[in-house]
Amino acid sequence: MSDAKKFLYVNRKAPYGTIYALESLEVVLIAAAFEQDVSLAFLDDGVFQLTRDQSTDAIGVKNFSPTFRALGDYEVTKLFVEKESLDERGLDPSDLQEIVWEDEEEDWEEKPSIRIVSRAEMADIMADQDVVLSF
Amino acid sequence: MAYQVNGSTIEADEEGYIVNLDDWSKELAAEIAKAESVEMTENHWKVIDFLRKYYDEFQLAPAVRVLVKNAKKKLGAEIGNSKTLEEMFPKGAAKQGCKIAGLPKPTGCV
Amino acid sequence: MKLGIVVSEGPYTHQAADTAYHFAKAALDKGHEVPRVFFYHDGVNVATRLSVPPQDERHIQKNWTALAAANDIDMVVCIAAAQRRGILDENEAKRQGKDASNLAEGFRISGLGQLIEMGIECDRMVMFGD
Amino acid sequence: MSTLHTVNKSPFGDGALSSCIAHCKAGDGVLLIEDGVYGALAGSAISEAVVACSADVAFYRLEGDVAARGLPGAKLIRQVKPVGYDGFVDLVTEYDRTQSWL
Repeated sequence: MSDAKKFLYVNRKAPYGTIYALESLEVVLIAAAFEQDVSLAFLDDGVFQLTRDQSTDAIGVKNFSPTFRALGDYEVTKLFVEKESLDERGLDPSDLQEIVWEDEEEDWEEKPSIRIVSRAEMADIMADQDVVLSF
Repeated sequence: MAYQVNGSTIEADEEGYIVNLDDWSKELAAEIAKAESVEMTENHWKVIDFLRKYYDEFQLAPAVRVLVKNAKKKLGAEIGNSKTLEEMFPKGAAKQGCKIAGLPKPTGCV
Repeated sequence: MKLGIVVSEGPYTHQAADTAYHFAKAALDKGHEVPRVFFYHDGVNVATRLSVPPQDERHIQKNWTALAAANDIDMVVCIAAAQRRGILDENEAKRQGKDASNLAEGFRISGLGQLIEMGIECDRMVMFGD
Repeated sequence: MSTLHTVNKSPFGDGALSSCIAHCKAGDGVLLIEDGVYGALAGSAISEAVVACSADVAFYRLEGDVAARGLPGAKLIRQVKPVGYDGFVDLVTEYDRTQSWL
């Protein structure tokens, strides 16, 4: 992994109103095959992508929120969510769906993929990347 | 193109993927497999069942390496290895498996 | 330096495809390489050859086609995004059973892997969108 | 290791510039392009935040976009420096990475 680049996928938009969230997820699923160091950032309205209980039957649009739970299978295990963005929107980490990955090295122990970080930590994460893609 | 199942016609695209995912049934899967020259064994059905459950849970047809990894865990190493899966589905376990399982056509993204 | 460019918004509605074009030109003028431009989201609509803007407006697709031809730029249109929005080359039109194709010269349809590859191989990547 | 941020939306209808400023680090650069150039207006609701941030972050405005929108030079924040497309390219190469606040 030493020559792997660090890729950060920045999600700042809410789902369904526009297609960016869905097409961002499609990029991440493909990116996972390239053995780079992949992280996802959710801030501003992007935190709305991860809320529980999304049900799209009435709007006739595909519900892609369950797909986030498959990311662990794709070895995408770092989903950074900004605490201030949640706070500003009256959300709490418990309003987000649970997303886990199985650690092969620890007997497939399930570990949380969502990591709540402060705005300052998010800035550090952004500054630590080789490539930043925004959606 | 189309498949005939129990006297009804099921619409499919040029490559044999069914157009309406709700049309899927085991009888239809058997017809698709026949058209693909895949002889369905018990193990084939296990993989098809796994693919449908995976799609139900995640709204996603798994990439082939994810299929192999999960099949190993859920169905055992005997089926869950890329060599066996390739032999079972010569045109690609993810691609051909998904076609028979009635999942969306992969967009061919990589 | 190798500069990769992503255009992720549609032409005419949004300025992104224009800004990206001026940026690419300026980069090439300065002697940098622009090996690839990747079109995603509504950005794939830049690649239709059926666009007919009024004569007193810029022709975004033709500008890109000319720039790419003169500078050997690989212009890649994301297949998944293109299929949703009805941008097809001849092969795809046949594969999908459609009666026409509309991909302009100089563009090619390929997968998202080309975007990741560009990120790996370029020294910098710049995204233009909304 | 520093970042060039690009912002292409007016700060008066969108939070991109505020969010960008909140995530900038000392030594970073912020380039205002397209409708983002409205963020260069002095005496606006956001100009104080821009001026305060410009103490350790370099601000730039894409001149073509400023001219297209008829923003009077006298009304622009003096710390936001003008660049052309060639200057845009230089900034991209001088900073280690580019992050677009789309």
